[in-house]
Amino acid sequence: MARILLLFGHATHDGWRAREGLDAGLAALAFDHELSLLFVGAGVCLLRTASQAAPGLRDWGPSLGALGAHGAERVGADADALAVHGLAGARLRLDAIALDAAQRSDWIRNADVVLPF
Amino acid sequence: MARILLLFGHATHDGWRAREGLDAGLAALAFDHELSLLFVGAGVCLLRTASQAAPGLRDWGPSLGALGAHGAERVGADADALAVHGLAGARLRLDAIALDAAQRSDWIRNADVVLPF
Amino acid sequence: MVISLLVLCSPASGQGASSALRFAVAALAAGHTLRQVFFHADGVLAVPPVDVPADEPDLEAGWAALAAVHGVPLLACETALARRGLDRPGLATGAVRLGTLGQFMLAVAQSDRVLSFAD
Amino acid sequence: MVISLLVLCSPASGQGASSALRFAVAALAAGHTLRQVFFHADGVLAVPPVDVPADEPDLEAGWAALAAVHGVPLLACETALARRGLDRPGLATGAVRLGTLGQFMLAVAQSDRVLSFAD
Amino acid sequence: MSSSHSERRALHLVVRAPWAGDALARALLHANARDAIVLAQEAAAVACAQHAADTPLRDALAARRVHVLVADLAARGLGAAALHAGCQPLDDAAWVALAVACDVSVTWY
Amino acid sequence: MSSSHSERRALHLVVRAPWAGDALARALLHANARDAIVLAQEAAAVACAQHAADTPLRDALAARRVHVLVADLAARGLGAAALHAGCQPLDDAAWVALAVACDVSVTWY
Repeated sequence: MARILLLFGHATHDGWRAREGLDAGLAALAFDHELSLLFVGAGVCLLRTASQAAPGLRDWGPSLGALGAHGAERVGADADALAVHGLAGARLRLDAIALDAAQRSDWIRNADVVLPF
Repeated sequence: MARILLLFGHATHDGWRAREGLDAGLAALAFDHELSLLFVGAGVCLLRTASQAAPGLRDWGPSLGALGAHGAERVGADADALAVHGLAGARLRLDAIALDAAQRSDWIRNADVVLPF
Repeated sequence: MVISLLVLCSPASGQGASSALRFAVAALAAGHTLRQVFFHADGVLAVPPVDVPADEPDLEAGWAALAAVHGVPLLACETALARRGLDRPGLATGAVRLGTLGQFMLAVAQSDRVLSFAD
Repeated sequence: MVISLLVLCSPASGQGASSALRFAVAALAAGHTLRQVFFHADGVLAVPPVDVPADEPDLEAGWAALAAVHGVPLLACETALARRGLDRPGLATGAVRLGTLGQFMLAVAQSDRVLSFAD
Repeated sequence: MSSSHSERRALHLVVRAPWAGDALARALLHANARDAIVLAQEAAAVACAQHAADTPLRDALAARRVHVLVADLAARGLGAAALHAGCQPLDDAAWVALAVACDVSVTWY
Repeated sequence: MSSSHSERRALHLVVRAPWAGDALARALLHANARDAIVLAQEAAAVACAQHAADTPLRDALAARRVHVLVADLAARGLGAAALHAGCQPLDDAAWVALAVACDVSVTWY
């Protein structure tokens, strides 16, 4: 059993990248790994609630919620990026803890495996 | 017959992007279009001469020379980027005219078609 | 006006491929003529038909409708496909046909505007 | 140590895929064990075998040698392949076999280090 | 290829945001005051008021004609977000009209 | 998963240069003084003396352990280029050893 950190660093409509990170997260839970999610930089856009499906790109945001509900240990978000992307204090798709750089750095260092999406 | 500008904006080993821009240039010449090449930003790295093939990636730079020799009207390079990438005054794979921003802007505006690679 | 489009990115990598479809639909709606849509580089990933789950947007169906209703030629660069190991029989069975950069350059000669899509 | 690799990028997009091969070769040379190399997302573009011109580096041959000589399992995510319309018979005939994220997670459980490659 | 040499206008389509590359900076560098800059796909987010604080866009807006695709804002949940004063929202029909009105289009990514 | 909590070290693999995204900036933000930063693929060019002038690397070099893959420099014709003083060249064997010595690796792209 490993401590896996899913690191989302790219915004929603960057193709299927986030969707395929989600698939990895669900597989990790299915194999009893301890899973944490961390949204950094533009990745915080994935936590925006109001987005609907782009006319050509499915909005997979809602299924992100499934990952949170299904047992991810911890969900963290880049506090500075939340501000830059106008999400500071906004309701997010998942209850994410706002983390400063030092805290995020510790989350990464204390994981056994970091999977970047 | 159109005035086509091939705009190379990404560095050499960015996969096959530059190689496939080259293919487009050769096709343009074969169909009697008037072809110019413009290297901007990291694209100027394509003009570096000393690179050998990355251990897994073919260095297609030499075949760039073919395009120049085969009849591209004009070859221009981003003077500022040449400096940033340590190529100011260096011998380049093609005889490229160093252009400032205003000149590059005119090259783009006076093309009929700009193909970005 | 006569317009041709060049698609340089895969449906998987971002919104570039779907933006091209959106532009194409809007251009036709405005009465312009689409001379050709050419898929080059990673854009050739539009060729293999994908059975898309119901709630996912189906780009391929969009292009297929364009070809069927407006007769827009949809061509993918054979060399780029081969370079990716995708020049297999049975792969190019969707709306996008195999073509060459030469055909694209012919369309360019006959177009008033050429737009590129990437991401 | 036991090491597993995750490849997230296509051979077409940059140097990430070839860097993964280089790391794998160096790790084996240093006496480490490669538990699995898993191709996910655009990394699945490593699956279709490509007939590479002589003067082009042949990534696929590199992976094939690794699998043959060291018995390293090379797996590509079936779901990611299907999403790209690449889950066709005859496509997965090269060194990289079809696999699931579950198999990757099993390898993760049995590995001391897991490295990801992208570009 | 109608207009005379000097009055030609270019459309600069920007599809990557500053955190994903220098496409916007290069578009601003190569566009003159009459050219059109269109923020699309990921770059659309930059048109929102709260975004431009740290990007070069804020000053450019005054000196350039900047547009943003409404559909790409909506797709990112930014349909209702306040835009920079100088930023013109475009629906797809207006995007086509602009591309036709400009003599040439260049895509920065 | 050997070392105790506080002494853990992370390897930050950076594969995009500043002109192609904020990967380097994010790596620097998330690395502490004991972590290792490895510049690879396109990012290798940033290790060359003449490059770092405008990137955050110059100051970071003093405060962080920065390495660069020699093979990726050579592939770009930079094999002989002068590196920043603080920047350690790594061959592939050394890269593997570093990845094994660090407790976890993260790739920024």
